[in-house]
Amino acid sequence: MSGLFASIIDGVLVGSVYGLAAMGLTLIWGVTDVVNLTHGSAIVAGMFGLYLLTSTGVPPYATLPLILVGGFLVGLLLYWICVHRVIGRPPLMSLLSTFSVNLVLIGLGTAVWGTALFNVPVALPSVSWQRYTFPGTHILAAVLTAAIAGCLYVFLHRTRLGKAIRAVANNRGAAELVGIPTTQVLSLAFGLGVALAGVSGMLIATLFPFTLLSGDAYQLKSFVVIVLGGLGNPTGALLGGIALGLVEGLSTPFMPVSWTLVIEFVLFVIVLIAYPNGLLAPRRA
Amino acid sequence: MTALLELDGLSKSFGGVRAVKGLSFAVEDGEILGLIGPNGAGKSTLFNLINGVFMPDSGRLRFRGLDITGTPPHRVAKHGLARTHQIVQPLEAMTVIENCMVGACFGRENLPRAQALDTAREAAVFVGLEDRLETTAAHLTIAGKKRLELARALAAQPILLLLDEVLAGLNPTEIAHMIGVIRRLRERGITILMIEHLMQAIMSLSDRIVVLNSGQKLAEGAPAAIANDPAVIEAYLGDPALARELQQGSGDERRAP
Amino acid sequence: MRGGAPGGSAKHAAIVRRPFFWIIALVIAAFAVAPLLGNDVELRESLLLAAVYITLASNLNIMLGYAGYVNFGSIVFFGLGGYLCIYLMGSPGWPLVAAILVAGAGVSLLALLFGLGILRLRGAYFALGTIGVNEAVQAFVSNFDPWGGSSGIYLSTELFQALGGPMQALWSIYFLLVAVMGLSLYLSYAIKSSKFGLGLLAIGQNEDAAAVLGVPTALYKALAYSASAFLPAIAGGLYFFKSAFIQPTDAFDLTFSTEAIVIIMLGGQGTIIGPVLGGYFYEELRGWLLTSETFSHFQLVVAGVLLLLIVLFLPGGLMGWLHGRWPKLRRVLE
Amino acid sequence: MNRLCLMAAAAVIAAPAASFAADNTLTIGMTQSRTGALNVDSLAQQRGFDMWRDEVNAAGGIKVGDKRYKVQFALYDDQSQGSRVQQLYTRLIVQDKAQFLFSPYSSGLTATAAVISEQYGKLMIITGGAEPKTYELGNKYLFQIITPADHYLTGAVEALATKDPHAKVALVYSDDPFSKAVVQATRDQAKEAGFADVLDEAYPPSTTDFGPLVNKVISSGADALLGGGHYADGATLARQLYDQKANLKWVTLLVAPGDAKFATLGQAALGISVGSQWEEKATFKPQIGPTGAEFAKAFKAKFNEEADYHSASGYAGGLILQHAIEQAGSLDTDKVAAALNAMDITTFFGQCKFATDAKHHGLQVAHQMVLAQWQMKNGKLEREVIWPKAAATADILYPIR
Repeated sequence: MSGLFASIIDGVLVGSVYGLAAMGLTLIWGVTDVVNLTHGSAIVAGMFGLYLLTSTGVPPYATLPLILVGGFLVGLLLYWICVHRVIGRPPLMSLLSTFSVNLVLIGLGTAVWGTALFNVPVALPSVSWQRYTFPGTHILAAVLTAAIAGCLYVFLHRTRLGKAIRAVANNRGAAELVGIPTTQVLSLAFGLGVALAGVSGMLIATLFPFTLLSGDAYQLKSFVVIVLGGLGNPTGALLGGIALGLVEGLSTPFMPVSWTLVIEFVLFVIVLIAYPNGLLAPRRA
Repeated sequence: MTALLELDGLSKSFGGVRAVKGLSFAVEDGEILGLIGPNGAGKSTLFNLINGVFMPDSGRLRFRGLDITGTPPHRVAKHGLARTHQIVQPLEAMTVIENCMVGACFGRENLPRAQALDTAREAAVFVGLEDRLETTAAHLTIAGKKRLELARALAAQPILLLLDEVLAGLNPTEIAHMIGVIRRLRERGITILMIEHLMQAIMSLSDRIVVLNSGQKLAEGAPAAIANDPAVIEAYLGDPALARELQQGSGDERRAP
Repeated sequence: MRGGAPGGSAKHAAIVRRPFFWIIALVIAAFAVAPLLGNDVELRESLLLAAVYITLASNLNIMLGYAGYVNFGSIVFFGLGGYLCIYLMGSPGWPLVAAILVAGAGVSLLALLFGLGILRLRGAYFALGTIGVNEAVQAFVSNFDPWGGSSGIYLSTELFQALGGPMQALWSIYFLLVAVMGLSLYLSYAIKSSKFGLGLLAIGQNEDAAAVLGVPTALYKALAYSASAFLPAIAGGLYFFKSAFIQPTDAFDLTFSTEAIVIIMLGGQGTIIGPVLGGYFYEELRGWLLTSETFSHFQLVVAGVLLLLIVLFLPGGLMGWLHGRWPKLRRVLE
Repeated sequence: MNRLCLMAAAAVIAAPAASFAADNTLTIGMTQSRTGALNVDSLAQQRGFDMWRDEVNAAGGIKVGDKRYKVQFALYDDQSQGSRVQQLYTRLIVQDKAQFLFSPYSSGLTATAAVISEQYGKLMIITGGAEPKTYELGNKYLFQIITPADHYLTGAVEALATKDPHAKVALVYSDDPFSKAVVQATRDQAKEAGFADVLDEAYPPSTTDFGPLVNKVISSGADALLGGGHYADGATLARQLYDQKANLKWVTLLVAPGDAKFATLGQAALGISVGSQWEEKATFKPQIGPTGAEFAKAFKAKFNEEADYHSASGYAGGLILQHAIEQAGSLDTDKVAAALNAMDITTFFGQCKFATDAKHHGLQVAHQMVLAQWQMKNGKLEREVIWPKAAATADILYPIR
């Protein structure tokens, strides 16, 4: 019984980080209508950002703001390279343009680093309960995720810029009519989405070792998360992430773990078909 | 005359907003029935209910005595009911003739593809698109797209045609041409239910008029009677220009462009 | 407004009279004969992969190019077909032809069931749904013990004896795959010139308008999805029979279906000859990149840059470019 | 950036090298996973091949009768994907006229390549595919240099039995063909040793978070964990076992701890053991070729990296093929195959002998794996051989926590 409880807590902690990873993807989708297939690479870039910065002596958590800013700039660049020209075109175009840039990024990364293993040890005190232990890195990652999600919420709902982003997400044409510079807003949202992915990668890298190809698994998980939380809904993504963490945490004690993936993806397809706005959104007529 | 289409207590709400409330009227065989009313009166919603895009919350729809309530649009089309859209919906990458062939293939006659070509060409010629047959729909002018909407509906060889503001956005010459087309349609025996904001045109074309206001039927009758109905004028007072047009339209039929 | 019947029957005469029918026949003949000249097995292996790519792309094109639905997980048909075929040939010991036919029919049926569910989704939602189906099936098969779970199924190489020994078997498999490719092209062509195809194209342009015009959209989409599963499933059976080995990570590898999409883009969406050009050039390009000492380390980068340039500057693909350059070609090359 | 420069240099050197294919040249074909998930191990294996080739050529080539043949490689990138392997091996055989083949890295790719080599009747030396199933399909020309999968954890079971004959064991392994084949054998070996099997779990290879699974291990009350899979998963599992203080007395994982980079896990690596095909510190008396120490030194000098067992198996594969060709005195496939079938020899890599019965032809039956454990030596993590006793360089560290 206590094992189940421990799994639930662990699921929530790690799930919130999945949620952060998905937040960037869903923000970009909601605002620009682009499914960003460079998402996995952005997460890996955050991981390598942590590795490279800490190896020059920067304390692990001090890399967060650096990666946030760096990710934002990279995101802006990506927007102008592969997204701007396909805005408003059929979904296939943006899927392929971001996919091709992802190929380039992975290709360059393989040439430079190979697919070897990297590990960034982070020493933090952990919390123990009965026989189970919750590492400090997991707890801090969840706390930071909650803080970032909170900031994002405030930014989107309380600031002029955030409101402009939401207006463009709701109706690009109308936003343009009332004088919102949509192109700037689109590129900004893309940059922000990539920055969030980078930060999530950085946090994940404090928890687990990684390779250049780790991004694929997290990108796939992000898809599941945003479907659970509602497409285009950043706050929903956090809850979706926690939901996914709970699925993993709750199923493990009761069944072979190899079935977890089956459950995840069957759930994914069912939710996508039955609740396209996410489990949490009110069902509209 | 027998009722071709009967609406019986039709209602539809969207998230608490009642767009159509208990609406009943009938379209008689062979007539042109005009449907007017201020913006937001529920006219286009009504069209979407009739051809099955929306499912009514309550009420029945009968077409040639057959209950078609809740029938999906593609089956409604097979019964001989075709429509045009207020905002044109051309199949952009396809040519004019191909657009019309879709109408011919999947409309009332359900023609095989090989036979649909001639029907399609005839429909396109009928609306005056004869020198645009191989043009892709995306490259047509707005007037051309309006004609295409009509041609595509015609190619389905409908019994009842729903026209949703086919005159909106056209210049006077184009309007005159389109009115000619509609008149000739009626001569062919096609029954027409049309929404139109251009009062002079609808007053002159229609045999009867139904006025909608906030989803309910406000009045029904001959154009002249409608134009002088105090309740109708009252409803249009929110839009004085329209109200003026309403009166002028019925006053002198020849002034219709 | 009655249609003129006389003109119609002439049109109906036969697809065989049209020049395009013979262009397809020429493509198939070229594939079949080229490696025979000089007994060039290296060319055969390269063309074999091209034929698989063309089969996948051509069938995917029915959903993607005609109906406008981006099926990102189309590889699930190929993988399931492979599994069904290998399984039937293994312990029950079915002959190859029976196994591939049952695999094709079975997967088509399954696609119809999947399709009724996920075809309610549109645009990027549908694309995600197809990825989800592929991943769910892969995860399930990895746990499905009758199919060897994650270890997959190995076929005894002795099975090649039935086709006249290993060397002869490779030729037989090749010709069968070329036939499957040919059937795919004719299927694409037949659908495109049929009423069904007209309906699909209408759906691809504007699904709501198509429904109002009388196109039974749900049925047509499900049929197209199911039809586009049949030949890829057979190709999967042949392909994995050739490997004599199947495991979930190979069978449901998303990169394969992404490659099929890239090929369609390269050749031109919605065209029939597009997947042929795309598949051939893609295979040549990839083959060259992989075997080039200088580029093989950077082949992902080269492939990515090329694809990006095509998407951004040549969205109609090779066929779009050709049609734009010589508009008269439109009548001959579809 | 180093790698980039290296590759550019390699490209420049390789281009002219390929062009002077004289009569007295022997071509060996293979694919390498230059891109994709298998990149690291495949590169290590390739370096073993390359080093063997360079040394042979420096010594004048392989002696066949009274002629000497220089060795040249035909080499392509398989992208770590099965879909291209058959095409590329066909190309190697047909276009590049490769006389002999080396296997790609990994069991899956090897199984796919083996179909082609058999169909064309080419001899393939397998250094990177441990899964035994491939050899049960009636082949004639496959020869496996490394110990097959069923013995990867044998040493771990034996070593553990000396410390705790009634250990409660958790089998936690990746759900892939290789790891499953390993654990299938381990399950029986553990039972025979008298261990209690308290948990038996296959996790998906793409697993990113082992938290719930580690909790399940803790709940099971296991003393020891045997299993793992490949790189990322094995390293993550090791780190989470440490982070979540699973307090296991014994952990043996496949593959991952065999890599020098495993030491970057720091404290989490301490005490973790790995079934290894070869360790620098293991001392075999070679009948042919260099000693282990000589090999390791030369490797370090050439590539500026420590040799791991993938590199060693690659090099050993070359040595064994060379020896067989010299014994046969011919380049004829059947004659060389006969020499290999009759071979029983020890190199720096260990003993080598192949099964010759039709049902398991080519399976390695003599090579012994060693068990290596990460131990602290003078404040530095080092991999020590702890089993078998005869080859041990250090005592077994038990319990590890």
